[in-house]
Amino acid sequence: MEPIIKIIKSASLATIVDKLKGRYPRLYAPVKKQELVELEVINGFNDIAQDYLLTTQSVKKLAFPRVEKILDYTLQKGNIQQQSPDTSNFPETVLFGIRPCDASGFRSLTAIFNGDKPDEFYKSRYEKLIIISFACNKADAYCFCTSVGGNPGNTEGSDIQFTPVDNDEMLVEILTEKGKAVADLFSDLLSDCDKPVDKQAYLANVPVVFDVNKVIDNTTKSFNNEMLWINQSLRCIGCGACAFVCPTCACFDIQDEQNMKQGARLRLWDSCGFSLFTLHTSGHNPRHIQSHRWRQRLMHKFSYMPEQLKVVGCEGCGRCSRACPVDMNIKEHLLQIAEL
Amino acid sequence: MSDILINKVKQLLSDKAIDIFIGHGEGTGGRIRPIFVRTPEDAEQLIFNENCKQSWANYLLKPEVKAAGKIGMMATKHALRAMMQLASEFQIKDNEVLALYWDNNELKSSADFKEIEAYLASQNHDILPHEQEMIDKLNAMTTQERWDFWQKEYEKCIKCYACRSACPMCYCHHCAAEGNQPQWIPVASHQLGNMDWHLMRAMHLSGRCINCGACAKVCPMHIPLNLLTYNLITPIQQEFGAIAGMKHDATYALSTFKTEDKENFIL
Amino acid sequence: MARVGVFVCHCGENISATVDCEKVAKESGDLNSVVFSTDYKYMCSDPGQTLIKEAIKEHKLDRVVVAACSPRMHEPTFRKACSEAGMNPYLCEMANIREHCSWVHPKSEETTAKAGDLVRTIVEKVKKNKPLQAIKVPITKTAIVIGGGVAGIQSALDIANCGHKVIMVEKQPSIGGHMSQLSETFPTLDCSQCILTPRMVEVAQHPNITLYTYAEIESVDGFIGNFKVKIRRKSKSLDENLCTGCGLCTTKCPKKKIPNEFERGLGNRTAIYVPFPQAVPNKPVIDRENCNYYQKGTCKVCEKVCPVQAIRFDQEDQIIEVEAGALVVCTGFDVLKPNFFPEYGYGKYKDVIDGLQFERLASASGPTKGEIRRPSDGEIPKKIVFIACAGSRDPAKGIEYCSKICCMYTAKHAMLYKHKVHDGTPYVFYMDIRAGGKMYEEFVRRAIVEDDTKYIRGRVSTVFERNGKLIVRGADTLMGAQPVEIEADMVVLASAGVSNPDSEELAQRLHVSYDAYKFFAEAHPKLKPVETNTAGIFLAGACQAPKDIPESVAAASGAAVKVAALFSNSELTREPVVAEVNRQAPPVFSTCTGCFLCEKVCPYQAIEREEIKDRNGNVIKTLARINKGLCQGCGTCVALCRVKAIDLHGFSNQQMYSEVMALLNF
Amino acid sequence: MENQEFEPKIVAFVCNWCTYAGADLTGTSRIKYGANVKIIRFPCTGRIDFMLLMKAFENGADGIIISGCHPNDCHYSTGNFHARRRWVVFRNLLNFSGIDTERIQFSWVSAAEGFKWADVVNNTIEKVRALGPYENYKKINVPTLFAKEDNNE
Repeated sequence: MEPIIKIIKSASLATIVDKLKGRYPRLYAPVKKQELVELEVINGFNDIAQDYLLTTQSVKKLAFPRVEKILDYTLQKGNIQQQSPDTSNFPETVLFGIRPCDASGFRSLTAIFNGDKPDEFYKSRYEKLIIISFACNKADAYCFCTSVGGNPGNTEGSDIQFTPVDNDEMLVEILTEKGKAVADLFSDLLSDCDKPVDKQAYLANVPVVFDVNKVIDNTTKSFNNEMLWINQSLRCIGCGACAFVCPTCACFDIQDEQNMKQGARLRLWDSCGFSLFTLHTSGHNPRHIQSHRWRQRLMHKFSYMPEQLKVVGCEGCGRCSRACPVDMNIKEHLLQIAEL
Repeated sequence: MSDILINKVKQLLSDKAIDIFIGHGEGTGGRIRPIFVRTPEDAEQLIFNENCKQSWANYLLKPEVKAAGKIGMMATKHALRAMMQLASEFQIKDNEVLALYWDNNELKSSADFKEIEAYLASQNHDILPHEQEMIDKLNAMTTQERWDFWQKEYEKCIKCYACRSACPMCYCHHCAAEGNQPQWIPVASHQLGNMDWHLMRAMHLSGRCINCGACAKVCPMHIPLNLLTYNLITPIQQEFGAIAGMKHDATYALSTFKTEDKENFIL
Repeated sequence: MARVGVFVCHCGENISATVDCEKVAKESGDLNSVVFSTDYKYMCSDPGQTLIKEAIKEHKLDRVVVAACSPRMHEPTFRKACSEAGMNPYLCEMANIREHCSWVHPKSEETTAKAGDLVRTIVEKVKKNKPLQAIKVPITKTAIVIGGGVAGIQSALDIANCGHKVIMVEKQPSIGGHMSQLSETFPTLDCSQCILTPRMVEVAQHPNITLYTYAEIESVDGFIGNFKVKIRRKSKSLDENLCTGCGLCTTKCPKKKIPNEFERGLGNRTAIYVPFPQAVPNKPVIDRENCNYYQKGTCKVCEKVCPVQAIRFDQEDQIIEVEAGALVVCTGFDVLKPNFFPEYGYGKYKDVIDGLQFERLASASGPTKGEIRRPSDGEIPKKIVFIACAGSRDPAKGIEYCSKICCMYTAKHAMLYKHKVHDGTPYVFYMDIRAGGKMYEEFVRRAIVEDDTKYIRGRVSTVFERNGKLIVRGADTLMGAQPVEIEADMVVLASAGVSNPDSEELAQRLHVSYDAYKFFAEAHPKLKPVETNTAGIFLAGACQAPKDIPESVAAASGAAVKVAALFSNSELTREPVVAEVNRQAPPVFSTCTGCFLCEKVCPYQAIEREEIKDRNGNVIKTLARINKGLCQGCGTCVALCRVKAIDLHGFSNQQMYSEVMALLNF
Repeated sequence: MENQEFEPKIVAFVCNWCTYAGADLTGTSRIKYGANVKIIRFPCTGRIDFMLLMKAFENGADGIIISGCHPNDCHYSTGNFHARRRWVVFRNLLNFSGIDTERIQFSWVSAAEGFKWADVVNNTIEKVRALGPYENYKKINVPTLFAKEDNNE
């Protein structure tokens, strides 16, 4: 639908949150927890972090949880009962105050999960999400959304987007029908936008550092450039921090947890950075060293996904770089590849 | 300090005394990152200042680094202790790794375990005051309060295993957490899976932890994991007289015993 | 999928009295993988075992759980039965529903439920059992006999006569033990020396026996069939090969007033000495603590007089290492220390002596040449009081047991006394007379009737001196606890037999168990009386508990047979409960990291290093490997291994984990 | 039902040579003890993996008994000494993590101590009964026990 543009007083945000909370008990917003900013169910406006760049973890956990039960079973002799969780009953969930790069990240996840045959769990959860994003008015050295096709005011994936503008006012973009229905809850607080607002002027400045098409081309060509990958990943310690905070990483593991009488089949986050990710039962590991795993990570996002799913598997949020224990800055590495 | 270091490394590399040097470099936004120097020219990127407290000992066993040839390393006190502990577990040999370290503003280099041991013996290895304070604070709590404290921390864990990857002592190529015959530790990053993992790790590090703090520093969820292993350092020292990483030929505290070991808790 | 059979035993009514066995069997049938379950009156009986064997065949069982008594009792029985039915015996496990359930809980729903829990737990364990093959280890056909008393002598001769090599290690300068100190022996009154000495000589001359006297066990490593034993040969300060045993040195030695241990202090010896005239070997040793040369630096008289220059003052202890397949421990006993009885005046009054001292007085080769003369003045005592149970059966003194031999030797002493001092009167204070044994009761009767020994049933409360007489005050409980006072010339205490002072240390060195009194513990009090819990180490004689000569000899022969049986094969079959370090295909080879923290934890030094090499011989990895011959299966390394690279057959990680899960989840 | 006394679930990890045999002797001597203690047999206390203790609590044990040979009596001569050291450390860790070490009873029970075994068991039952069910573990979110509503995230 054609976006509806409105203006709202920043002071009204608390009222909006109250109204949303009244209608949607599962209202998630960034919450400050010591060093972390986490997306959590809030009780009221005061719970929301006042000053944050991004949540530490991405929002993907709301559609692709860390631990997702996909099957229940009971074990009785000669009688094994199975039951899948009812995916039609996931509650409606509002994500309030997330960033544009998070909202647009669902594009990659949707391409992966719903590509050929929709993944029931992901699909049902994602459909129940109402995404109210806040455009970014600041960025840091790790941000590079503009280099991968995004921008601080990107509305893709959002149902409503708020952008702080002058005079304690916020620009409200109602982007989807879903967004419109939600905005009706606080339509009394919205005023018409009498003059055109230059949204761009209020957004953070995120310079473009590389040409993403160059990255795509060069990555694809560099599969056999062993030294490139070794040198880039020499300091990689092979943890899963980057994959787990990434809004688009979608690899998972399936595990059964059971005791003698019952069990559950779980879908769990996994990471291609782990040495055991590709380990065969035979003992053979096709990606036996970390550089191969690092190559896989970049190839997947910048070669395979663009080729097969027609999306770049990166939103430029920079979370992986921030979370990396050894300061592997992906922006640097991509720039190096672009300049090959 | 950086200049002295750079010149030394340049010389070592041009003399072919080492093939690769692991040192501290400038990272993003003031962070320190490990850098790997293979040529005298690249040595210019090395820095050393008061922020360079990180130990890079966990790279000593990384296959790609080992494949580069003879390793030199800018070693903090903790990195040296990690080397000694690794040596006592037969993971590195005498004269295998050339360690550079500052001794009273003098840059020393040694690959000799005896020399390194002598240096370590002259240093203080206590955990930091604020860490001890935190441990004391936790120990002053009731059992239930401690349980609640840790459950809250474990809940944050996403099982990225950065703690394991950063730890110089977590070098097992097939961690018990990945053993599935039986599945000791639930793979899932749920409350139980997280708690099991952290307790197991702490137990496996008991008597081996060299209190470098890497596990906590790298945790993207800021869980104070180091407290779990640090808390065991004092009792192990007091009860068994053992400190990890001081001697290359030390006997592991839990590989041995004394007939008079404490048993006041046993009926 | 495993096919498990569950067999619930009633054990007559031992189990079924409190556990509903039928219900346990029926409910076990509902467990996953259980394809057959039944209950039966006596599973261990022939028909019971047949029932199991037939069920294995009929229901194609590949796992068996017998819910019955303790596996320590019948595990071998049922494993054998399963094996006979064509199943791997190690796929059979037992659930202990008798000792750990029916006998310790009242008849109730809970007791039945617990039995069910135990069965379920073992069913889950057995599902993870793997077929195991018994381990074969070679046997060194040499036995070490520790102790050269009558038991050691008997054992050594029996083993040697079977054609096997024996090494005898005796702590004292001569073999013979306590029996060589005795005058005559009950119930036949034959001379102890006369019957023992020829056997001592036989030991010394036997081509299969190597005798080390004045020697002790330094350490024992290894395991059944393959022990490595270090023996310390204490310096005798003598070249035994040169010494002819002429005895000149012992007569010339200036230190002549050293209390003679063999005579229990009733006689003296020199610093260089042979403990007794019939000693084997009959060659002297220098007691360095009492030797002028060693203490003061001058003397060397013995060296000067020795016609063959056999004295070696600079001789040092020698440690020799020997390999052996079995050990027989015959270290004997000790007699309770005299300071134990302040109320009896031992040590205070010279004429209060113990039984062994009396033996020396009565011995023809003793300090009095066999005449009963009291130590204080050499007078012949006219009245002797023998006090039985001096220390024994006295919980207040910490010795609850009966020393068993005292009743008999006290009767013998009374008899010997009467035979030598016809006008003397022997009194015996006793608690009970225990004379079970061939001709024993008759012997005691003879002492009472023929030799007129006055037996008074009652305890002696005190012994004190009055006008040169020893006043023994006690009570006659057969006369209504009437006080009795006897003016005696000598008092003989039948002191309790106790374990040797160093028995605990030796037990720890040998890795064998010992009881609260520090006597060595047999593997089973009835059925394995000469075995210890450590395979390949056997016991005989009074090191287990006080024993008389026939018993010691019988046990010694029993132990010898065990050794001979062990040596009858060239290989030994061992339980395959051993640890193993996993091995995988390259490039992993094993999950073992080669940290070798396990190396020091192993009590048996069973963990070795294996180098994995590439084609060019370069070492790729160094891994731990378990020596199956040395491993005893304690599993301490398994629990220590961080990566779980080591596992223990029979008690594997999977098995133990399954047990915990099964026990708690239902 | 509500008035009924709480019957704790207690798992006993014991070595084969001393405590298991001691418990056999308790049986042979017909000494009674509570039926809520169930024994798992290990070759040696040295074999007892601390992970198994964690699993026991996780799977609903309210208390744990660990028992083996007295010092110097180990069938394998030193397994119990090694185990003892591990327990010193493990107890410390558990305590620091807020796990109630009061619920774990360590003891030495020899093959001759049938009475002691019954005492250890009965005292532990009493102690754990007084402490009540181990609720902390029962409250932990385990997927197999996830409630019907959506707990995932």
